[in-house]
Amino acid sequence: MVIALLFRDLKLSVRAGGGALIGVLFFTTVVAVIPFGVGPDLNLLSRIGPAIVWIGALLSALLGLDRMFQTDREDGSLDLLLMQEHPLALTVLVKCLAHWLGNGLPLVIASPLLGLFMNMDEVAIGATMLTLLVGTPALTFIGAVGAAVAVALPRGGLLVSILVLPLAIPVLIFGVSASYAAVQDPAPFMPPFLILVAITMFFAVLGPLGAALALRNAGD
Amino acid sequence: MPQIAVLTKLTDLANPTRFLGLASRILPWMAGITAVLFAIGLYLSFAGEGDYQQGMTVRIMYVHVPAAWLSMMCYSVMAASAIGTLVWRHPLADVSHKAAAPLGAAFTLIALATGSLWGKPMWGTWWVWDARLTSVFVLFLMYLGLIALNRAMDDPGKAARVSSVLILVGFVNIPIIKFSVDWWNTLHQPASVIRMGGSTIDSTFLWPLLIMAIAFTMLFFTLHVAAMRNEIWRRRVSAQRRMAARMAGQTLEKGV
Amino acid sequence: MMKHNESPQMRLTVEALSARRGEDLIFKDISFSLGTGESLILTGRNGSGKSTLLRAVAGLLRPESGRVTWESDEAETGTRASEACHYLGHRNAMKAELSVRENLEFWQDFFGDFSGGRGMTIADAAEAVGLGGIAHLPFGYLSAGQQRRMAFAKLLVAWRPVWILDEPTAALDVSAESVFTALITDHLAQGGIVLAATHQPLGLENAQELKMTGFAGVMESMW
Amino acid sequence: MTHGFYIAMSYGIAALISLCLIVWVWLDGHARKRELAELEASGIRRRSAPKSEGEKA
Repeated sequence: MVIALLFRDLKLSVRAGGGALIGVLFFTTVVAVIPFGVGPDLNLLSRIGPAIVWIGALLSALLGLDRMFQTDREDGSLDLLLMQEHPLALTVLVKCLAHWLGNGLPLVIASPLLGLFMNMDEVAIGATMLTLLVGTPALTFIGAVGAAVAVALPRGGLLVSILVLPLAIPVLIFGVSASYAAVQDPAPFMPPFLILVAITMFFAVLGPLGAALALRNAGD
Repeated sequence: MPQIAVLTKLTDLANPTRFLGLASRILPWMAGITAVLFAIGLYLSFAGEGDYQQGMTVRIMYVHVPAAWLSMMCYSVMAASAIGTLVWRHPLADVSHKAAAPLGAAFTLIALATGSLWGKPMWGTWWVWDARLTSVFVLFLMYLGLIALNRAMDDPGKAARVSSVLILVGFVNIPIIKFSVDWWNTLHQPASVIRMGGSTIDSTFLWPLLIMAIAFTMLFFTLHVAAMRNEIWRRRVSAQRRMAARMAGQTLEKGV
Repeated sequence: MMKHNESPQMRLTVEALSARRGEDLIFKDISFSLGTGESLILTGRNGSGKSTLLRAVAGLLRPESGRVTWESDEAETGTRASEACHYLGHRNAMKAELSVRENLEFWQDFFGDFSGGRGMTIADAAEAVGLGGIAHLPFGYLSAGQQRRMAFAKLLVAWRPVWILDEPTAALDVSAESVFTALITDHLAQGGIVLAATHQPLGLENAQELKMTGFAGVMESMW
Repeated sequence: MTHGFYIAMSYGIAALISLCLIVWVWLDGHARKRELAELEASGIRRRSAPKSEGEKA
């Protein structure tokens, strides 16, 4: 059963420690240094707040990505996962979900606090959290392709982020647009939000398929 | 079984040695045609009258539009080759998309630079986050990422397969990126600023543009064939060196 | 243990298999066929391509040419050969952070039984490799030899007719080796198939042997 | 600055990048050809060269 994989990965992300915690810590640090860069002008901060929180979440989501398959490769589990035809794309999808629950969801939960730092009002915080909740899975799905590519690399890390970031631009655009639309009057919230949902669903198909293809081809 | 016969014919044609033979025969011709086309294109683009301002800067379009077109076409060529790598596992397909990536990056760079030079007198700044320029810039980043990926892996076969997956995922994503950048652009800027190409192009500008586009396309294919030939040679050299090393090892073992 | 009688007829066939690593052709045109209860031992020095052959048979490395097929009266046709296989590689595929029981339970669930047999319970499997009673410990606390044994127990918890073993007895003392030999013999008696690479003899009777020589050439003719 | 300047710059940059590309491809090809010749000179040749189709793996 593939579900067993979900529970194993969740257990690991809790027990092996680090993953989620480091992601949230990085997220907090990135957002916290912004006021030092742009100055403590509360009006400015509240205006750029949703964008900063989104960019921070994007970078933090990329941070743990290259370990997604790498740990399984190091101890040999990846070989056994590849041999089972569940099919493989489904196995990858489950791994993505586990990775998101372990690394993405904590970011979403931490975002309201950071919203307060950025002097955002309640509606903006709520909208940002909602868009992050819908958008971060897309980052994990598209990042899975990069993570699968990283398996073949002697040293993955940074290169994965470079490869994945351009593909993540649409998620960022619609996530931030929807967050702003919730606060700024004339722009409607639903169209960008629904497009974000559509992008996430599209990546939920494309990401695992691409990652499965890459894993099959990276074998040695 | 005629189908299989046709298939073997095709694979024969795509055999690296045959490709080298074909390349050395057609390369001079391709280079010649490219040079002639550029001569005609450049003559046409400067011969037409261009006293008024729009007419002056439209000449930048004769370079910018073909380069932008090539940046897209090159990626399509790479995507087609990527399918060749993944589905038919053909070595020439590996070579094709590896050789095309730097070319694509170069033409994308031309598109960016000329776009910026066109924008300076139009908008007053060197860089504007205009939808078209931004999309081309993202494409440029994707090319650089693919080149970096290819360089990071030692095993060329594996590098080809893995980057093929990434090329295809990127290819599927390009329309989405384009769409989202357009959306983002209309959100943040009044749309009236951007009027590259489109309906404002007069028919007198069409001919030079067409010739220049064909010339650039020919340049791309010439360089692509030459770069593929280089890559095949490179792999041949590496295979022979490897074999020499192995042979030396074996004679040594027998001697001891 | 598992059903002994009426074991279905099955066959793992390898035809003209060639594989390469990078540009090096590791082996060329290897063919063999193993039926119910048969075993094949790969021998040869380090780097002779044993692991590469095993990985190719397990479907982890796409061969340059040739194919691996699996036929059986029971399993539906068109099953990929790798699905009928257990693979024990150099690495144990167990998580150091999880307890042995959690590790084995995960693999039992994830693999599921292949048609034609049933896996043991976790406790029985741990007992069978001579390490009953320590399944509650984190895997990382075990010694190298114990870890290897527990990795082997993974093969027992879910039924797979074919076992592909890459140096199963690495890091083991002699008594543990005899435990492994007994388990492999049992598996063969139940109608299983074993394909193993080793440089010390496993002490199996009537096993076929294939000597790997390694390095069949550079794929230079491709270019 | 005049429009002529920008036009000249555009054509100049485009020509420069294209020329760099052409020179790079040409030099690369030249270097590979020389390496092949060196290998040939040191007595290493493709096994498949004399009998062309003989040894396809």
